[in-house]
Amino acid sequence: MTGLGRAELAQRIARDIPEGSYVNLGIGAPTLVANHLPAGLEIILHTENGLLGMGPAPEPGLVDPDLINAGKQPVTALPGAAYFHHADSFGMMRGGHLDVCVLGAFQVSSSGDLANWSTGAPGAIPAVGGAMDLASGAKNVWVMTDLLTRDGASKLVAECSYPLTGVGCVSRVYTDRAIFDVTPDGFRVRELFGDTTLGELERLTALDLT
Amino acid sequence: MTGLGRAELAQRIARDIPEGSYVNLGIGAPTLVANHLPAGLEIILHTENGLLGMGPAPEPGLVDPDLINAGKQPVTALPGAAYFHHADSFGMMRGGHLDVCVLGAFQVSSSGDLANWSTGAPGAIPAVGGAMDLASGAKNVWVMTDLLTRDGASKLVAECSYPLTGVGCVSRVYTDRAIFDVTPDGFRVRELFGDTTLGELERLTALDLT
Amino acid sequence: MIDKTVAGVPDAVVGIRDGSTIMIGGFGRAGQPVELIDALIEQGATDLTIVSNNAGNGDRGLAALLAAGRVRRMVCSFPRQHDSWVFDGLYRAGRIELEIVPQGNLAERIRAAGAGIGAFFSPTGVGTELAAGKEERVIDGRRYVLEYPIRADVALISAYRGDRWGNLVYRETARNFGPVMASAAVTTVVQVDEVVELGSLDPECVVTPGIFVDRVVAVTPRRWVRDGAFVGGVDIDGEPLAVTS
Amino acid sequence: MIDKTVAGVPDAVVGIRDGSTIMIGGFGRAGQPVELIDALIEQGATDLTIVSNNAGNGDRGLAALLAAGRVRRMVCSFPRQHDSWVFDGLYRAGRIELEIVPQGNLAERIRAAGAGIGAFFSPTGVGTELAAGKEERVIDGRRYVLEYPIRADVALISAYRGDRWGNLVYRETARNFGPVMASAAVTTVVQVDEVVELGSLDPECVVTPGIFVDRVVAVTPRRWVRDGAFVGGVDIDGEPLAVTS
Repeated sequence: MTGLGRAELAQRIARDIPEGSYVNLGIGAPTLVANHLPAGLEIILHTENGLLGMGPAPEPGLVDPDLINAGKQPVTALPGAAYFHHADSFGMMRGGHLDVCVLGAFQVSSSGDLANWSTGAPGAIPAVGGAMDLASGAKNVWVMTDLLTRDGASKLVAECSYPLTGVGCVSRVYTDRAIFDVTPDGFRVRELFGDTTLGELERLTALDLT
Repeated sequence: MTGLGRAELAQRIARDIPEGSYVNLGIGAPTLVANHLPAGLEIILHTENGLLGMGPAPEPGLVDPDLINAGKQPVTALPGAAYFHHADSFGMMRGGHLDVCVLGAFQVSSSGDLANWSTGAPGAIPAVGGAMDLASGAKNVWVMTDLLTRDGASKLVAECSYPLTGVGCVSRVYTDRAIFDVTPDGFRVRELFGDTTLGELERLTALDLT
Repeated sequence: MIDKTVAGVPDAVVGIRDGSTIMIGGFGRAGQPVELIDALIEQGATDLTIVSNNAGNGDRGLAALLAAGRVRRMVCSFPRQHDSWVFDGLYRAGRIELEIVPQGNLAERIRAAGAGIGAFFSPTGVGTELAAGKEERVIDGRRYVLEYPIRADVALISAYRGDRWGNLVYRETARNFGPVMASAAVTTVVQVDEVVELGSLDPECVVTPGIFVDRVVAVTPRRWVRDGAFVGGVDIDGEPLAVTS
Repeated sequence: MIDKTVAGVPDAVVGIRDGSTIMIGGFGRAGQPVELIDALIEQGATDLTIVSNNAGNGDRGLAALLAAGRVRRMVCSFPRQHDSWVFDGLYRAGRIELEIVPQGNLAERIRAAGAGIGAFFSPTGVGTELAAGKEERVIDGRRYVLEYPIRADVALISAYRGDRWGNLVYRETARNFGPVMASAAVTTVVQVDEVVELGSLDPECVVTPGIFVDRVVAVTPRRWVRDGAFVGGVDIDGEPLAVTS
């Protein structure tokens, strides 16, 4: 294994978020980023179910069933927090007020298309939640994902084969092997992790990278 | 002079508002209706600048510059009041949540068109405020007006010559001489005041009334 | 005197008809009006269309309504959860229709109904299968799809405190869909922990003005709050929290 | 540490450019950010488009900005008031452009900008000269016109209290356009009576979350409030009220 583990990747993403940013962390792996936000820096977390200024998980005895995140896990609210209803919350998102949103992905295309809500498998129960709103709303949509699926297929693709979440919405992809920016010329490698090489990435993704 | 004076007319309108109604009283004469709402009945007044549960004018020494009505006059807030912003306030109106809105008029047509915001006079400074929103939003739009202008012209007309505020929005017109319902067949006299007769109204308005 | 309070939950759901469209507040369990749903099951209305963010959790609340076979169609953003076995079973058996709406479009379409907006252009979902067949337009260089209001016959929501005029305040993220749903239904029914004296809710902090509310009923207060203060120690079913970690 | 507070009103209006579109909160005098407008006059930006419900009252605030010749165009619902002599004179002299927008459409168009809505169908104004030339559509048997968002470079608003994250609460009907304007501008500047400690505003009662706010400046508190309580006795200029009736 070369590259970064989940926690290291979360830490790497956290480092790229400037102080004062308003950030939404998607369900799943992106949630880990919260654990690595630099202490002493104020970064304000948004959860689309109606809270700005979300804090960490509560002490075990102090779980408040009224205070949850988008993944329906118990959270806390920091001093300076504000509650609002769903239309206001998604207005905030759709209106471009969030600086960064970190999402998981099944696939990201070289033009920034995102597929992360459905594998399109027959018989699967569709469920989109706020994924499409997040993808279309934040100023910067970052993806956090392993480069490869368990079967070794690249999640970076020329064109998504899974149903889309958003078109041309992703600006950066953080993977265990490298960070990629989405540019008009496709994926550009921003940073390599471990002993990963550009050539290796091109082989794994079957894409021309720059 | 036969018929009702301003205050009597306001009282007559107030009598037609059921308890529990949510009511917006337009700027000018309609404001007088508030003074005649039956004591002991709860009728909730809306002012489009952000308040439900508007109360009467304050004591002279207790004028609060932050607490005004749509006519920018000082008012009070009753127990049970709620403040909200302009988009919420007009959403309330546009969404059909107000039971009654009472407006003044330059003209009302027999199909319920309302003209009350502009005489279209050259050189006049246009100003519409919330008139068009009120006209299109409330469940019942009532007009309070003298039947005739100072020059003796009927304000009830076959077709408005002044610029419209709303199309087909008025359901009832309260005048000093009679109350009219707007029906698919035009104005129908609902109630005559003083010794006013139907024939007299037809002569004054030059309309076929039923 | 205006008094929107009703004595018990059966009174709160009186008159709900078969075939109704019913909005149910809540995000997962937070803010889900479980007592009102129980009363609705008891009341018996069936062939319902339910508009709610999720499609039930565990076996209580919305899940119980689904299990009772009362729901013909679900309109929601996220039916599939780890504890949505009731819905999952119905769906796989072909016994329920499903319309998936992106969460923000769901909230905004409900708001549009309440605010008298005829339709609006949303950027969410453009180019995806959830926008298939919808009118699309480019405005200022950005692609949008046209979305229509979602209205309901009845909204069942849960708030924290209410007064006899129907003014409401919520608690934390249990607010979620309550305020917009209250505005979008012909009849809005609210369960609260406490009916308070008229005038005791700060008019600056009322979240849902009473104009949107038709019936208010007090239910057993949430057990993790005492005298208005969070005390913790129990879960959403009132069961003691295992404090082991 | 996030600190959106600035030391004085000149700092609050730094960088506002000629030709900007500026939203100014307030309904008449209530909620009008007079101190910020005074600072803007001092700052010197000109050729402005102003979006505000009215077009100035008396000789202070927005009226003074107009009198200083800084405004090329007014977008408002109700310019003509008993004390709008400054605007009236400019308008009659052909020295200012005017776009009249029905008040609810104005509020909703500003909200649409803040909420990322591309356009919306409104029933307000249909069939009137203010809808002339606008796209019209019948939806469910009702006529609507298509209205587009109104955005601004800067919003100048007045709130009651704010914290260093920019969270705001307002006071009574002085709230009016503040919350929607805050959401619709690239840079939102707020004057408050008091900057309070982070965490001292009740998160259930925050009306404008700080995400919409860029700069907060404390100004002389309104003189009719002392320690948070209304005391009356003075008018909006701080002059003693004549208690004669």
